[in-house]
Amino acid sequence: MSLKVRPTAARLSRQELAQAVARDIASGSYANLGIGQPTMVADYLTPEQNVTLHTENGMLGMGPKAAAEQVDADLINAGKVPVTELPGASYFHHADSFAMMRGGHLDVCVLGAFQVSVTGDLANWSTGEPDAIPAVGGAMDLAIGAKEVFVMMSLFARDGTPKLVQECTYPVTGLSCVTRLYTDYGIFHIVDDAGRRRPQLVEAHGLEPAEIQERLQIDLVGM
Amino acid sequence: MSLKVRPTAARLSRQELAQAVARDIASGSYANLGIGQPTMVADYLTPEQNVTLHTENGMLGMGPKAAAEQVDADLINAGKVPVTELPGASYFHHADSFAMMRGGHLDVCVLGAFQVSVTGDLANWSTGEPDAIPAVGGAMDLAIGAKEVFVMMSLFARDGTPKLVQECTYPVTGLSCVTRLYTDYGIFHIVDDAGRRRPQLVEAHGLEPAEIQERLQIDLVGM
Amino acid sequence: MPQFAETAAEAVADVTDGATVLMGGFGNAGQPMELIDALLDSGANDLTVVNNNAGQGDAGLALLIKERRVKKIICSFPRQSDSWHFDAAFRAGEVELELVPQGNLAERLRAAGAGIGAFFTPTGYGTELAAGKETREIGGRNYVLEYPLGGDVALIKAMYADRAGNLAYRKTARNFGPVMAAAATHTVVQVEQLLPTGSLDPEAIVTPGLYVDIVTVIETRTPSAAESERHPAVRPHSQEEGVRV
Amino acid sequence: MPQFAETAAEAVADVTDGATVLMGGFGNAGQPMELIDALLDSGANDLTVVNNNAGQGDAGLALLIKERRVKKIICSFPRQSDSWHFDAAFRAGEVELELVPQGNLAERLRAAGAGIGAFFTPTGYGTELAAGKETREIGGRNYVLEYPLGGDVALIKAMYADRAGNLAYRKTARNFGPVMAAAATHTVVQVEQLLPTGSLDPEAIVTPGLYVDIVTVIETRTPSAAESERHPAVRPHSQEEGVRV
Repeated sequence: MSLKVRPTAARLSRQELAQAVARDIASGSYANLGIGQPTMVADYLTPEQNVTLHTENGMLGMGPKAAAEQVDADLINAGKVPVTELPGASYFHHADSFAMMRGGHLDVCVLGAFQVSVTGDLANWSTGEPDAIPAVGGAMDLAIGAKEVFVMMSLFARDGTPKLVQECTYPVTGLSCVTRLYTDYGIFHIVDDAGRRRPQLVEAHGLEPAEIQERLQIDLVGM
Repeated sequence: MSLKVRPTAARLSRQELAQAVARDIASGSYANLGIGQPTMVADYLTPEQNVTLHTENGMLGMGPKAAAEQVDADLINAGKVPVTELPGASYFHHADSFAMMRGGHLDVCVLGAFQVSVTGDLANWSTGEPDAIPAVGGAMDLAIGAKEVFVMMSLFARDGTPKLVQECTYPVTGLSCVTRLYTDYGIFHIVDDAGRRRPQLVEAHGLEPAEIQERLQIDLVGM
Repeated sequence: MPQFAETAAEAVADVTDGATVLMGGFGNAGQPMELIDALLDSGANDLTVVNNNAGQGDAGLALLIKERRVKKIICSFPRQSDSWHFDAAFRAGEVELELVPQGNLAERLRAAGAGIGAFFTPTGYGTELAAGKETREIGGRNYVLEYPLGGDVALIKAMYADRAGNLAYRKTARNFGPVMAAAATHTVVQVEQLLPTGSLDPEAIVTPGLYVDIVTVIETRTPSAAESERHPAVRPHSQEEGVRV
Repeated sequence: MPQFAETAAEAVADVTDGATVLMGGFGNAGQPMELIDALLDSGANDLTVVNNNAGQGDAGLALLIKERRVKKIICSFPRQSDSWHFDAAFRAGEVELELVPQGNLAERLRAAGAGIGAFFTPTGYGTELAAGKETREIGGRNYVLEYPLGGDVALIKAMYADRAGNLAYRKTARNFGPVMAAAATHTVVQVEQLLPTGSLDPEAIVTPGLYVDIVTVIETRTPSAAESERHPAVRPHSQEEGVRV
């Protein structure tokens, strides 16, 4: 399948990226938004989308960040930020919460990443530096714990090296788990291409598709 | 260790047997009483014993059988008999209920049996007849699911053959799980005897200990 | 987000021939009798049914078996005084039986819902029901490897649902409902009462709405029994506003 | 049946040197801070601690680590902006770390409480954290074998207990409490309020009393905050009779 992708003039800002992810979350979904950039997606979900947010520390139906007068020390999200409760919410313990993820009951999970490979391997928990103190939290559970895993990241590191790579050089969080990749320069779906998972560019921003492919030095589906 | 066991004049009635089991359940215990004869044990537990009853269909703090005007179709025990709820009761689902048993959180479970072996193997779920329709229910979970497993049964079958046996001939429910055996002619503890589990007669009723050993044709500890 | 069906027939309309159907209930408590009756009427055939028992009397699952619509039953306790339809079908070799200890049944359902690939359980070790299964000694204890048991559809019964599909049960009628709701691809629930979203207390919800696909209201208790009772999951005053689909 | 301790010091008095201690809480929510402080005062040494994190700031678990009383920590997320005491102990090679993905941590605790010998989980497959572990492909998916994680003692926090030891939690402070209570040989709970038996609704109890060994009352919320709130687990009017140990 070949797709004509026409680039927009400029790459997406972080806000536009969050907006693009929010737009692609199906109406009525149950979703988990990871810590950091993915949290911003909540700001662009519309009431009509009726998306229910899960937080892995034991809640469905999480509302927005708590205003100063709403802060309740017993009501926090996975990033330990005070949040609020929406009508229809429910609480459960940690084993039930991760069973919900591992069992594939969430429709979508949105995560940040250091690297994503062409087959959808995700690296987002460790830079592998020898003296770093390791920490994983729920990253590995989130990576495999939803029907769809959307990743948000910049397409290139500060030094210009691609973060969508043939094979991850950072320690992986999960294998073949990413289904969509949202970046400043383009949006990719990881699709099955003749029995092999490969990225397909579905939107380009600020760069021609051919330029993206050239800078990434990887094969994109249909190009 | 040798114990002088003086027999009483007559073997125990079913009521006396239930009473003996009730007496041996430690104060403050959490207990599961199996279907059939073990259910009678509840009648002899005293309020001072403060024993909390578990029923594997999802309840702790089960009260006595419901009187006619108390019958509630949503409140039954594992034998599907309407029961009542005591203060301090709690409800939970089937996986949590059997986790409670399997995890060893009940202090004692009382069961009936076809046969018990000298090492505490239990046979109580199937007579092994080829045309019988098999059914196991919670028997295998109960057998391994408490710190102590007390068995109540007659010591001899109607044809006089012993039911405390060298090795079970009926299909087993669980291996090395019985800790005490309550029968009409005597009470046995299955104890560790030089690294091997073996029954010790601790009470005799209506028969001399030597007669019991002779009729059973098994070795009893200290005899 | 759940859908709401007007009738039990509509609620089970998507059950296809050959489906694996998880049926809640222990005895009559929590048994979704009206959904099972609707499944009988639907004509769905070649079913694999998971239930604690194998039907009782001349109702529900027993009738499905009588009509030879069940090719296989996975349960812990088929033999009962009034399980004559199962007994007849089984003796005739017309229904396959997989006998599972009750706690392994519950844990296999839980594993299916929780994404566990398999687990080692001590229950059944050394017995006929573990014959041929993989075993292992771990920490001095013997275990049997058991696999998850998922379903295409779950038919369960709860006391209350809200519009977000959250469920609360009543007493021992809770039994297999929560694990089956999580173990099935498609979960259909009959409830006594449907309440507006926000009426069920988040602390007392037992099955969160994400496990629920279809809700239908079927009153089986007398309205006075249902309404005179204070259930902790129902927030005060929300019951009067209870809606009926 | 639980015992009731007058003070946090009395509640943790039985924790011995070398014990494995499960500590509830996620961030500050549900963290049994007063019990941990009492453990610090108790002098218990060579502890293995299971918690989601590895201490924050200059309080609780962080101080236990600072004092080198923790020989090993099993957690999912040790590195935080204010985990300086752990960071220092770790870099000095004075505390051992077992890093476990959060969901595997919760499931391993659950397995310990539920008598499961081991389980296959997809989480972590193919990563460094599964290096050297047994793996298996089941139904086309890859899994890692993980073992139960039990404790000698659990220190947890709940909102309410009744005299039978039944517990109810509050919002996301529930987190690890219920699984740790079941996973430990000896469970110590600090609660905001202790109520007479029968005050907690059987439908809304989260941790049944059989998992609880010692309860102590430590008020950490302002009384008005605790009392103005309607918690569904507390039956109406039972709160006024609330007893204090």
